[in-house]
Amino acid sequence: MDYVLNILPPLIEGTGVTLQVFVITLMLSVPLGLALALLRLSRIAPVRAAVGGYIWLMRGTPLMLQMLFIYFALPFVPVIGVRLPDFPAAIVAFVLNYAAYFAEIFRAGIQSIERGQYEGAKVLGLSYAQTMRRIVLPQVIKRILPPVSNETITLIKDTSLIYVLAMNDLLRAARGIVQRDFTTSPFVVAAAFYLIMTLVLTYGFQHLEKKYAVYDE
Amino acid sequence: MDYVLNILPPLIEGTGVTLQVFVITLMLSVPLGLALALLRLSRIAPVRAAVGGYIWLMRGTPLMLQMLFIYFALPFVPVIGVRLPDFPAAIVAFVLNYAAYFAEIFRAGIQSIERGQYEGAKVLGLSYAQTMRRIVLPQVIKRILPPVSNETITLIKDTSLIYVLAMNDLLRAARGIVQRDFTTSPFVVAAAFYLIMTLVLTYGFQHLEKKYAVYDE
Amino acid sequence: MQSMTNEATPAPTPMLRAVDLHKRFGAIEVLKGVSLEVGRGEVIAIIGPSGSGKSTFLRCLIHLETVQRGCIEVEGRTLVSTDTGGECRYVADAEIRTICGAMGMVFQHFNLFPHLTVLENLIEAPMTVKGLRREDVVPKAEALLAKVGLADKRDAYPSRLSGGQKQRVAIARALAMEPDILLFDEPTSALDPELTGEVLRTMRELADEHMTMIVVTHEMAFAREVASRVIFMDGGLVVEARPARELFASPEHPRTRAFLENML
Amino acid sequence: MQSMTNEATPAPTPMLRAVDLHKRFGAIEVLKGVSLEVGRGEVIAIIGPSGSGKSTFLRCLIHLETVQRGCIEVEGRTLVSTDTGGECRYVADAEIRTICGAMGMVFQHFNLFPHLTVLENLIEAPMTVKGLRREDVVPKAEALLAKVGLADKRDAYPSRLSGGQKQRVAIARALAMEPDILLFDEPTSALDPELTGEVLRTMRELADEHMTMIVVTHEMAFAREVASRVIFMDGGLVVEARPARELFASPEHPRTRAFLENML
Amino acid sequence: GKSEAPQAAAPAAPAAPASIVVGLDDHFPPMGFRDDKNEIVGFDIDLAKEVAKRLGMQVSFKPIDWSAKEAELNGKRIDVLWNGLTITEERKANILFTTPYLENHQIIVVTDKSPIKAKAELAGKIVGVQDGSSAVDAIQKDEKAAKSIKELKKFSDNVTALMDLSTGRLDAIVVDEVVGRYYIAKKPGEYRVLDENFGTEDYGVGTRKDDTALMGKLQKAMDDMKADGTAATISTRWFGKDIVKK
Ligand SMILES: Nc1ncnc2c1ncn2[C@@H]1O[C@H](COP(=O)(O)OP(=O)(O)OP(=O)(O)O)[C@@H](O)[C@H]1O
Ligand SMILES: Nc1ncnc2c1ncn2[C@@H]1O[C@H](COP(=O)(O)OP(=O)(O)OP(=O)(O)O)[C@@H](O)[C@H]1O
Ligand SMILES: [Mg+2]
Ligand SMILES: [Mg+2]
Repeated sequence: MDYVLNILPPLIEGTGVTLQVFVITLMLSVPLGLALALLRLSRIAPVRAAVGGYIWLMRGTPLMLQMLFIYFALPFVPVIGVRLPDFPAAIVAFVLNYAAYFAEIFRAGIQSIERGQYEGAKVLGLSYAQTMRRIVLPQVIKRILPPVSNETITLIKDTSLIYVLAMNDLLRAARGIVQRDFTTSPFVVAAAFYLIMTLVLTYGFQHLEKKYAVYDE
Repeated sequence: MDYVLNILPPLIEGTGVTLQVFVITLMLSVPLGLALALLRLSRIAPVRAAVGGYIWLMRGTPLMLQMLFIYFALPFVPVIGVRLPDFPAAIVAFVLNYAAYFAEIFRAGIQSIERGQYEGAKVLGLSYAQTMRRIVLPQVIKRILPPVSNETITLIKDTSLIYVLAMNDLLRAARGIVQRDFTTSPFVVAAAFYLIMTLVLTYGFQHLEKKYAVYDE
Repeated sequence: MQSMTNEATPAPTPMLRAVDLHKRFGAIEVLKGVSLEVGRGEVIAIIGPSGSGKSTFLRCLIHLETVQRGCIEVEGRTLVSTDTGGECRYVADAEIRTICGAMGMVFQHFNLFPHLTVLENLIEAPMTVKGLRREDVVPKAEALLAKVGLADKRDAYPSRLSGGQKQRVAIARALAMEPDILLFDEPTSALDPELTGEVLRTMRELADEHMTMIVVTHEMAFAREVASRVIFMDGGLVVEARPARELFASPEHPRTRAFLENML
Repeated sequence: MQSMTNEATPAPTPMLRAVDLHKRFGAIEVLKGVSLEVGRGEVIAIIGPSGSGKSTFLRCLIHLETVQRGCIEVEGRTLVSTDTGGECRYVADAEIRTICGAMGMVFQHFNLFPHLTVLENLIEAPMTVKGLRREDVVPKAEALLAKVGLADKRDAYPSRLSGGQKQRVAIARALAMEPDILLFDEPTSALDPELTGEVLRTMRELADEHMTMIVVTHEMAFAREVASRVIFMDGGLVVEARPARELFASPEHPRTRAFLENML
Repeated sequence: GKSEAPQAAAPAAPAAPASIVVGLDDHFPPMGFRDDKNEIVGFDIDLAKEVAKRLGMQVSFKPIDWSAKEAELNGKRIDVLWNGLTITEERKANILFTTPYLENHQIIVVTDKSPIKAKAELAGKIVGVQDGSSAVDAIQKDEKAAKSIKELKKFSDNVTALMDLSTGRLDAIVVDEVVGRYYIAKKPGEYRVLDENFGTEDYGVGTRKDDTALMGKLQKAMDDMKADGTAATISTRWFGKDIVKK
């Protein structure tokens, strides 16, 4: 027990890194995903195709490769080449990757809204933008909560991939202690940390679902 | 180009490992997930709670930790303790983990079937098992194809986690060459491999969706 | 098991006999003691305002809901009985299935199986439940489809059919199990007025062939012309139950009168 | 822009004027040249068999569909015109929105916004489209709710309402934008017979207040009693268009006669 | 902060205060790892700090994924590799090394109960190593042994390899002596080191191939520390004795 207390500080620090990556990724990838979803449903075929290709690329290759690419290879790419420090590089990779997943969720959500809602709004004089903002998206949120919740819970565990850029997230911190002290109990503590975070997220989403349950469809 | 041809053999070997883990995991975790989903919807409250706890644990902790646990800690657990070689240990971890995800997908799919279908079957005299097998599950398959497709595409990339048990999947093979030859082109080749696998899977699922599109709901 | 309630049974065993059915959903009592006896070949129409318990009554008869008190017998076989102490007992599961096998039901929303073609919808239960072979049931299913005028839709999926066609498939599907009694819960109220006719025509033909039927309906014309008896329910009770022409010509109860005026 | 077609306009500008509308979906021509002129305060009922193009006609009038030929004018303002060369031209988007703002539409399936309460459904468009302030629109919305008899449902969500209540909210929502013309597409055909009455009553009140209305309907009684003119459409054409009582009393065209016999 | 590129100032002219970024694997006790307070500590860390002090440079330590060390160095994300970096001919093609400062052996570790006594007995056995470590190269260099062993399993770190040795799936592991002895000391009585090993090698500090100015300064400071006994003091602090290679 003393030992557990002893290893808590680095694990808590690692949790801090995990949560930072998690929160920043979420805050940036959700709006980006929404924008991508709207572009994916655009009337302009080349835009649709480009976004489709982007999503395919991002979902088709491992996030770890994307992260290594942005960190190591991007500096040598002409024009867009930029040398990012490790944390920003990780964030960029996570955001680009998760935005693709969120884009697909949003697209499906938007397409699930019946045509009648668009027509009802149109005959009342609402423009397309107004219809989206006031009528469609508020309903989309309710419908996509379950897949968004899934994706979010996956993200909290995926953050551990930043080990390839040698950042000390929770899981890597635990591995570090395991290697220093040659005992596996830090893993058990880390697992408990993950479970707690998942639990908090699950409750948060349940709360949201309840909030949106005031109306049925 | 010559260089690419040169590094192909180890990458193809790695792809073989990746595909093995992928196929075996899929073949075992889908039926196990279905069984868990049915138990999750059981009438017996303790069964429901136990399966719920299992799913929470499996989805709440990183797969890497689960794999390390099964490989290293399971041998020392009394009664169920068993010392698995690396490949079986990885498979067991993947199957237990993915079964939890598939269980949630199946559960949602089963719950999305309207009560009318159960009642229609009941007044015709079908038993619960017959209703499930002949009426409900065939319809569930159509509805869960999109999330199953997502999960499957995630799995093909997740397989790279087996590196912690010192197995050489595609991604690790690529990283090995990168370290040896001090060039990032193996990553590009590996990315292409992943994209091809994803593409094949995507087409496969599109084909299935078309097959099930013969009927609307 | 065969604990009889107080009234004496009439000489010929009725097809269906429900005595003093009580059904509660939570705090709300939806059926407050409904009784009905149906003879072979009778066509009963049940009418009444929304929420009066018509659907619930039908659903209790075919064991989609369980009653809390009362007795149901089908062709003389007891499905549920209540002893003098007020304890309500259903027979064993296997027996329930046999007894309810004598009844078929047609729903307001058809409840066809969307993943099966029209023909497959018809042969599914005979094959799965009765264990018959495909080649034995297909000709009969085809005959039933011809009877309801849908021989050409044999291989279509339900989603390709109009509402009226769906409902006729649902009727044929129920008939494929050769029930002795058919229950209908508002079989036409999800249909466009234009499509209602074809379903009512099919039901009229069944009546002409002396199929025993209990029909919850809003179609007063159908109730008047086809039903041998009309039951008016309100607030979980049977308010009036009389031969169709009588009830429409001179409703006794003021509530019946008010309801009929509203409907016509 | 104002390219007029051949016929001369009658003296007072009609509320709505549609000339020779043609609409094709892929290979199928759904409207084959439909014309209609509606005067202020007129109530037009459109009847006809399924697939005859009634809904499509309404949807073209309010720009939910675009025509391929013909001319539509609303209160003298041109929405779409076709020149002698057969080229069909719509006015600019902003103008389309202004012109269509003079019309409201009530759908068969209500199309209420499920995430908004009844009151919010009513005030959404006045606030978003007209930019009015909440405190200015709420009293009017409440008055409209009182008018359709739903003052007490102000804060309910649509899912909590019966079909008839939903449809009355839909009518109030359309009225909240103060349209000069109201279009209805089978406003009662998704309702139980019992709930139809309350919606028809509301529509009758609107007619009494001289609201200009075009109503696609299966309710012959309503068409007969409320409509000033009845249009019978079949196969994408207007077959007969006459004052209601005349048309019902002595339909000229055999197709009209056949249809009416089937319906009554 | 870090400078984008190390200042190519003239040697012995530390007037312009430069700063260097040292790349290391922070999971490599006792050379570099994190203590209870999550601070990076270790033998190499202390050496590097002392060198930086003497050169009047700011030093910062950047944990890297060890398997990406060349990319980190050549991408100028770090200036120095200093973490038990073995000097090999292959690496010399890409990395500029100081003279050796530590001698290391690739030791063979087995469980205490293992019957294995000699290197030759590894024939037909399963051997574990850390992926990308110089143990891999050392075994491959010994062709006879490399051919005789049944399977060489490459783990992502030495601890998983040691744990797998404990579960019995491995028969032996090959590991850097400095690291191996550190772990063995943690579990007294569980492991045993064979007398034979897979050769001796030297640790050096690495810089970019073209960074000769920095290398000159590093080399000078290291030589001074070996001469005046500072290096010996640091060694005693971490290993209990002076094992610095003169
Ligand atoms: N599963 C249920 N749980 C709770 N209440 C129910 C349930 N099913 C029905 N009820 C209630 O029982 C009452 C009677 O319902 P029922 O459907 O039998 O009426 P009905 O006469 O068929 O009406 P309708 O003409 O609208 O179909 C209603 O008040 C209804 O809300
Ligand atoms: N979006 C569309 N695409 C293709 N065909 C369409 C579309 N909308 C309508 N149609 C076709 O146009 C024809 C006329 O349809 P419409 O809905 O206008 O008929 P209706 O008179 O309103 O019929 P109902 O009484 O069934 O509502 C039908 O054959 C229909 O299938
Ligand atoms: Mg009912
Ligand atoms: Mg229509």
